[in-house]
Amino acid sequence: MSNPAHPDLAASGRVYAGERSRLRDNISRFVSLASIVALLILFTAMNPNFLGAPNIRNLLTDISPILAMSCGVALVLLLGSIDLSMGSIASCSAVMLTLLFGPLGWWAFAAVFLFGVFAGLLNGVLHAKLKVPSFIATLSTQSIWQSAAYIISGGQPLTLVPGNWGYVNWVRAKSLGPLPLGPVPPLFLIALAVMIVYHIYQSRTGTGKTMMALGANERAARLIGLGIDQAKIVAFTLSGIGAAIAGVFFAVKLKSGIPTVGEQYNLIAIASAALGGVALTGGRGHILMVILGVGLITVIQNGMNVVAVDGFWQQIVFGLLVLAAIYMNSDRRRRDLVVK
Amino acid sequence: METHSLLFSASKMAKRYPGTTALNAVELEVRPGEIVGLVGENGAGKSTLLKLIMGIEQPTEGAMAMRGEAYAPRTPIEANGMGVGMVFQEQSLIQNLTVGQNVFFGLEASYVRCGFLDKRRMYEDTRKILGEIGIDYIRPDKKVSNLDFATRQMVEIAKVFSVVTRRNAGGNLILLDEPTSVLNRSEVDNLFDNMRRMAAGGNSVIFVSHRLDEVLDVSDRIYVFKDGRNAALLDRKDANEAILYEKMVGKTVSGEYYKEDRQAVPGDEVLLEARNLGRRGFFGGVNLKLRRGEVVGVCGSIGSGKEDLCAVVCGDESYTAGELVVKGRVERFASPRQALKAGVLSIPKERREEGIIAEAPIYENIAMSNFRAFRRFGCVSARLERENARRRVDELSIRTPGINQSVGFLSGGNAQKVVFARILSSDADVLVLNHPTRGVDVGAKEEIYSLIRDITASGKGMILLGDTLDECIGLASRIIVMKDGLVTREFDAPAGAKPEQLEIVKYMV
Amino acid sequence: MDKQGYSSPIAREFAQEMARRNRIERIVGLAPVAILAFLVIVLSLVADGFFSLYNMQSVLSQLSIPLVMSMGLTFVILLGGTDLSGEGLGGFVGSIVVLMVLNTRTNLDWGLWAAVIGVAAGLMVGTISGFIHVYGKMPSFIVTYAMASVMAGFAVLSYRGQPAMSKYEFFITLARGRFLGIPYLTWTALVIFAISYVLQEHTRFGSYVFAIGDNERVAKNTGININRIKILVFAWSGLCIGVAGVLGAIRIGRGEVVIGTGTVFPAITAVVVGGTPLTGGKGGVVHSLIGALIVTVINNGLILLGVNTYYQAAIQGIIIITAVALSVRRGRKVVTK
Amino acid sequence: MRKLFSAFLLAAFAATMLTAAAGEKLTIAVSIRSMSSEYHMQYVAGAEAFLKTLPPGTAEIQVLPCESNDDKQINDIKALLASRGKNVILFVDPNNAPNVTAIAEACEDAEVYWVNAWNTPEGITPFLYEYWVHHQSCDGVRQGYDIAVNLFNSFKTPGKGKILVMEGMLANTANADRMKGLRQALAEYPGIEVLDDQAGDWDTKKALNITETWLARYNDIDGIWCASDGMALGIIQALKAKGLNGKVKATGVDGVMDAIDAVGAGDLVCTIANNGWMQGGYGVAYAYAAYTGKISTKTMPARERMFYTNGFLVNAETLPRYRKEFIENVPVYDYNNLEFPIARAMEVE
Repeated sequence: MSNPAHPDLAASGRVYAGERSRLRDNISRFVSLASIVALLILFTAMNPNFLGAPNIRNLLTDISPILAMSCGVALVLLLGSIDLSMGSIASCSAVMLTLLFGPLGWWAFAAVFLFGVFAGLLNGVLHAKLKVPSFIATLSTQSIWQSAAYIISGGQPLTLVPGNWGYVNWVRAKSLGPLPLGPVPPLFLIALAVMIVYHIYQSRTGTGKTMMALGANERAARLIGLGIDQAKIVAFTLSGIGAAIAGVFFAVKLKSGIPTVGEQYNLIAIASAALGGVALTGGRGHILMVILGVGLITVIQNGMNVVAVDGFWQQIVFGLLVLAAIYMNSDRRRRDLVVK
Repeated sequence: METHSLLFSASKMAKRYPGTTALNAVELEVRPGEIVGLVGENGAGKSTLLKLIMGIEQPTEGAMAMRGEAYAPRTPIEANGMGVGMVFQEQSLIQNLTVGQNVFFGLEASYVRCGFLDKRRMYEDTRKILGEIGIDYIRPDKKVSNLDFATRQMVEIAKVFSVVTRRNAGGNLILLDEPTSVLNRSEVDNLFDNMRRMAAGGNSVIFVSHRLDEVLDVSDRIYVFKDGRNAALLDRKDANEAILYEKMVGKTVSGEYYKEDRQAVPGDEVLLEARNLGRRGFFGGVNLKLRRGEVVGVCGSIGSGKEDLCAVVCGDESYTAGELVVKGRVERFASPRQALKAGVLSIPKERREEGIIAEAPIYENIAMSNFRAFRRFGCVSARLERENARRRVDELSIRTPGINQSVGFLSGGNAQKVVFARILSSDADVLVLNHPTRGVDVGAKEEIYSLIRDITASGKGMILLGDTLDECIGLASRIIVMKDGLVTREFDAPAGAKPEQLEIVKYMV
Repeated sequence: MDKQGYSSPIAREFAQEMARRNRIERIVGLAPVAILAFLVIVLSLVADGFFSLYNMQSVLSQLSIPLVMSMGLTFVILLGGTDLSGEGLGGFVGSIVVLMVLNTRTNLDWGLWAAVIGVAAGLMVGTISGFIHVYGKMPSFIVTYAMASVMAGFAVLSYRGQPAMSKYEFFITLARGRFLGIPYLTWTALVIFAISYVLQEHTRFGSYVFAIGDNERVAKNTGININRIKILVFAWSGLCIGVAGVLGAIRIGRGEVVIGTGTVFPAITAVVVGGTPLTGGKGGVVHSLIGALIVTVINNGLILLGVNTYYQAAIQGIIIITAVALSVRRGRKVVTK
Repeated sequence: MRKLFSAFLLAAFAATMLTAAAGEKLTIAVSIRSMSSEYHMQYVAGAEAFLKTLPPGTAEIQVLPCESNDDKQINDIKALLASRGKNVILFVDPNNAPNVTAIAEACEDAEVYWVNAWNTPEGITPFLYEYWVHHQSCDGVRQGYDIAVNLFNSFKTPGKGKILVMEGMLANTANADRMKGLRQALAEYPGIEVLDDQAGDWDTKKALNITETWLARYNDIDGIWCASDGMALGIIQALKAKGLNGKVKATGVDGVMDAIDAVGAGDLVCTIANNGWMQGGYGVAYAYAAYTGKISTKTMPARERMFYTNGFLVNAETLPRYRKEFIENVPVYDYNNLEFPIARAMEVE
């Protein structure tokens, strides 16, 4: 806060009332699991095919791009910051991938990955070094990458020419070499890998732990000797990579490079991370739990089609279910928690 | 001005925090129209008593009375209602509101007509209130953020005065906690005139300050506090600085308490040297050498610049003059992280705000300053962290249900030990301790002192800002005294030939 | 004691240092005005027709909706929160208002009452959002995001895919008419600005919002009812979105959900570029007026210069990030989230 | 436990919103951009008209709005296919052409008959897929060309003048086709000078803002080529504010009711009624015919699998005829005559 105003008052407000073991933290995680289970039961009751193998495959495919983005933005949310540029980075990546298959072949994936690194790095440097609020920094880079997507694609939605389908047919593979995958699509395995890598990085490396620490108390993290700017830049870079991977998923899944494909996913990814228990004010949250938030939103969207929610009511039901899920997830026990 | 009935009285006041006793059986009486001075070392319980009177915190024991009736406020607003107002050390004005809005914050009811605030009338009344303490040159419509520190302090005093005298002009109690630290001479004189005018109007003032000359100048009676107890009550006419020092300081605690016998003889290798170090506006001309195994104590009152010196050494602030040499290399730290790389690490003063990550578990907090030491195949291994944590918890006898416990839940003393465990787990060899035993129970204090001895014995150097003068003398082998940003005196304090507190205090205050 | 009565040279340096920091703070505070002036000057030189009377009037009428939205958002951001509900709520109010006046679809003709009901609906939804945010202890970002989706659904439901065209004479004159050269829509926006200014400067509510934004615990300890103030802030934001929805419907003469889409983020940008940081406590409605002008002038200028459509978004982003980067306090210890 | 109970309660609340429960009944799915697009809702009305011709209770209609989100469109379709087994037929207006491949593959896997309207990428045709009954489209390029020519000829000196170009959503297939048509027209009319080209994102208020700014810069404009009715209505609002409606000509596409009225009022030179009712109705009819085996994709003639439908160019002259044929008496289509909608076969280059 701008003025410390008699710390005695502030300090007395911050006393942690009573015993708050880490278990109570976990209860809120199981709540989002409980709400998913409740919805699964309900939707299956209404239409048994909901849990049929094809729809499980659909659910897991739909989860993949949002999961890649949500894990990225979850790291940024841990800092207490926000990343609004994921949508455009994903769109730009989808367009690039479609174009680069021709000249680079399999290396196109690497090139798009590097683009994700660069885009995330730019956000991190603008925020950490120039001290521009992350809301504005990422909102501005969103419009920059949106323009880039238009320019690269020449204003046309790009089709992946059949000649290059070879690079993307693995998406529909039903087995990983000898191992039959059943309903699990390859995209989901990659998304899971991203989640696990991001979780390990956040929980088991110095920079990763710094992200959580500085989100909880940046002043203390600085004095403890943690690398604040480095952690911020890496968090935004990983978020950029997550967005690029989501862009690759869109391109590979839709066999197209559409410059506006990722536009709507900024807020969905942030809502998913929040539903997964990541606090928007930073310092609280668990990467592995983000899949619960993403799963919940995907189950809602998919379920509404399976049980034929009337077209006019879909947006209303979606909003109400997100509100209910967040209500059950919010931490109402700590009286002194300031919720902005 | 002797009137028999007391305006305010507090008897057998006690305040115990888990593990520490801040106040113990304290008596205080204030007659109407009287200015009572309150002096004592840091941590003597002065601020705690004011907080109890203001209703910010509730006493563990004891009773208070205001104008003869029982008085137990639960919030500052209740206290204001009963005619008790306080000016805080750190200002509580809202930066973005104007002076008038601040003075009448929360009390605008009488100026509101059908929802709209009659600002003109409010500002007129503000000008009158400011006039009452002689600062009506301040424009009521000016934003507080555009005022300098001293003016803000005067506005805060005017506000408290207006709140307190709202119901009845006389018979109120105004508490001033270190109001003069940012004022210059003319402003201090103006403040004293106002205090005297308030007293003349039948109100009473409790004036807390570390500047004994000021207290002597304005108070009718002076209470001296020591370690949360009444140490002395002196009338103005039979009090002078020497007596006050002597009462404040009381008997020097035996050397054994500070483990004086284990005070290491400093090695000759100079770990850190400050050559004419200074930071514009905060301190200047500091020369000090820190050798291996040596503890250099820095003494001084609030605003003497000692805290800013610590901030510069540990890389939290930059310096604008002189040189800081660490292990022979001139360093200019951009952040505490760079300082840590050069082997300099600090224990901050505000433990909860600056020393620990409250939500993180103990084992993570302990490892936070030195992740590299717990790395296995590129990752920080939780097992190594936990092992180290278990070892440190036993070593420092930290009382905790388990090492997974969030540090936010530990008592003050145990949390401080976690910070020490973090320092020990890092390979820093120059430690900057900023009030390491502040708000820690007596038992934990002793453990920390022997811990400090172990650390110096292992060859690390320490710059220590003692919680009390006594602590500084007891632990340090060299003492530097600072006042208003400048070094006023240096003392050698080898084991067995410790300087007297009296001598040092002369240069401090 | 030196001549000015300071106890030591260090204390005098400290006073000078504080004075210097205050000066910088005030200069940085004026950055948005300088940026607006810079943009207007450059555009009037480079883009022909920028300073023409007609373009000024079209800038003023294009300013009306972002300005009204930013008025409500200013108070929300001063609290340190966010309000995304405009994306759906604006469209909802616009749609139901057109359905209630003389229009091509329904046979209702309630005249100005329709606008009053619309704005009241906005106020109600804003209050509900505030209530859920405060008593549900849920982040305002997520509550208003979900509310935007709900209200967008109700907007489309109101006209079931067949947007109505308004034939209400008074709305048509409002859309085109001018008074003293300033379009009626802009007058409405300026009225909302005036009300917001009075709310901010001349009511207790205004100073309490600043206090809560500055340090919520200090405000709580001075005994003000924080929850009530927060709900009032979201109610006012809902009302402003309602007004923006009505203005949107009047301007395009049709009631459809698109009235609200894409209005929230430019409004938030206007507030932040104007000088109200997202952490709250500083800034105000006057700053947001300047911010709204900056955002509108940028859009207007880019079109006047005939900039290629692909590059417009990028240029807009670069200008905004430069504007904010100029007016940000750097300091070592400054924590920007 | 309280939380788990409230979770279940909430889910039950969501259930009350639902209408049709699943069953063997045939589902006619219509996948469109959004429920708030008047033209796309004409598809739904057409499908409902076809539904009336079937014995009651054989099928019900489910609309899949994708809110211009390409990924959501494919997800919604796949969710539907996975939940309805075989008894579903699908009418799709793809949000962008390149997504057709993924939709085709999904329907092929689910063995569900579907029809596609408007956009398909080069080289991706129904002939490659057994379950893709047909691809119908108005000729977006020709429509862009037709409205341009109509606009140019409406000028004081036909074929000569200055125009402004209001595009739709950048990098959107429908927009790209119509722009291609405009460029062809511009090549044939050298006398036409394009002053500026902006994108209105199919959004009425954005088109209005852009036009207001244009009018401040250019004062000798003859016409504004506009890619959709929605944006055209915004342009007309701006022109009316300056009293230029009628003098500065404008065009639109989609045949939205308010645009038809604008042509009548002389504010709009022309629009093209793509007759969503016919497209939706016959599209679903074809899919239903394939579903019931009346027709087979293997034996259908090429012209029935890829054909253009006629848009109805509505301008001052043709307006009375359009009103008579489509508004006074809503056309009743004989859905058994599947040849009716085919204007001409689409030659596969």
